[in-house]
Amino acid sequence: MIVELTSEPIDVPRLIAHVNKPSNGGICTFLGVVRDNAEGRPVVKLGYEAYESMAVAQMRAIVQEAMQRWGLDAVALSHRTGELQIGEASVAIAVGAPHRAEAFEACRFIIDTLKTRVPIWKKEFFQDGAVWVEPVSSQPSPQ
Amino acid sequence: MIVELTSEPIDVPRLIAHVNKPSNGGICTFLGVVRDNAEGRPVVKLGYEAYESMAVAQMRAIVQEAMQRWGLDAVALSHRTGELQIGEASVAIAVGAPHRAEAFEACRFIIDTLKTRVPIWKKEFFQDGAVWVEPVSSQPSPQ
Amino acid sequence: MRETKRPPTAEPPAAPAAISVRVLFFASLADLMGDRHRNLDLTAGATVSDALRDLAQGAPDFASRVPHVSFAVNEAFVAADTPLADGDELALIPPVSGG
Amino acid sequence: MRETKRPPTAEPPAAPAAISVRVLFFASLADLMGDRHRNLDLTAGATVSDALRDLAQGAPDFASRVPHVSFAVNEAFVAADTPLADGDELALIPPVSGG
Repeated sequence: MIVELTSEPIDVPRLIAHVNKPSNGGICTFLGVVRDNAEGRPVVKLGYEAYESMAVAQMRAIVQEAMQRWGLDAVALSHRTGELQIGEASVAIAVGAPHRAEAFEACRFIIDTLKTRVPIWKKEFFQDGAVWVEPVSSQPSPQ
Repeated sequence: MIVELTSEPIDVPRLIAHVNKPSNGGICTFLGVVRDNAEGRPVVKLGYEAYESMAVAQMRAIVQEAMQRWGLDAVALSHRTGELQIGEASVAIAVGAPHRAEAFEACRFIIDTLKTRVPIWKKEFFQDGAVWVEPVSSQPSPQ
Repeated sequence: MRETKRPPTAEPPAAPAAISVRVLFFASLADLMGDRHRNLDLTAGATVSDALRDLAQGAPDFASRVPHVSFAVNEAFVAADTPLADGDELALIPPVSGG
Repeated sequence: MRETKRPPTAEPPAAPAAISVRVLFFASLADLMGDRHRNLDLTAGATVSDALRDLAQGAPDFASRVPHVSFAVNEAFVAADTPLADGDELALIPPVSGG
């Protein structure tokens, strides 16, 4: 299992290689990349801040839940921190599974769950200012 | 759009780069990789044969259908031919979309549909022989 | 994408007494037929099914495979009762297993 | 994964009259509070809510943010009525937006 926060560009081939085990027939990968706009408003760059120790613990818990639920032996999850330019990956997930259904479902579960309860925050920089993104729907709660 | 058959190893970063447009926020990738077994029986290597001209035309039609259905501007699809070793990618799909739901759904649609109607055949090589894989469920029909 | 590649007919010609089609075999069917393609002469108006009947002669195991085979004429999937034209490329497509 | 990092209590001590917790602020809350952390002295038995009440003093916009904030004690999400212990790390977590 790879679970990491990194201030360096994410090495996607390394994540894919990590989950490419001989028993796996399918690998699903998801990359979140920095878009040039936020609901139409031009974005200059993004910044990501994390409560690092807890973020890694939550990411690990999510990956472990996915591995158990879909019977996986290989998952990699990397999230960037700091400043990112348009087109850079902010998050990368790679899931290997014997068959493709499990790979797709687990990969989707990981990104969806990450967005609801991993303490990481995104700041959008516009030409005339910056805002922290705080989705109304994504408020973590005790579990 | 990248749609190709290739006898060389698939360059996955090139496919991802192709769909990493500034307007896209999510990239979903699927790789089919050569497993070391077929329903438990050890596999030595695989061979892929294609009706090349028709396979490319069908792949292009599937990609175009996905791009129209999910409103995408960038999809890459590459399929190997010839002999492949354990761990090599036989097929790679990269789908970029403004949001992740479309990226996941279109990527899944492309691999599922490819497996039902693109004229490509897989030969499994075991230690004591080889067989063409012919799934009973995947017989293309006129459309 | 699926247009057929039949030669243009500038003037309505008299129906030819015979047509020639090129048949392609793949994967297990290439193994069975011992070749990857064959030129087949058929009477005018012959369908895919007629071609299959011809191919079955001299290939005892061929007929039993036909229910599992799909057909493409000039790279478009067609039904078995589709008429063939001179110069058509008829591909016999065993169950596919790409991906 | 979620074990709390409270110091081991070799012998049952008398309840301290006061506890000290370290509060962490992130993202918009760090901007609002003008800092990324603060040490807070509370009476024994104080809960997360009690800590929030203290923090609201001198930060006029803080109280209106509280309904949108989640709480973690020693890296595990907790409810607002959770009692705090001496040495706890209390993180105030605005709506997350990673990914």
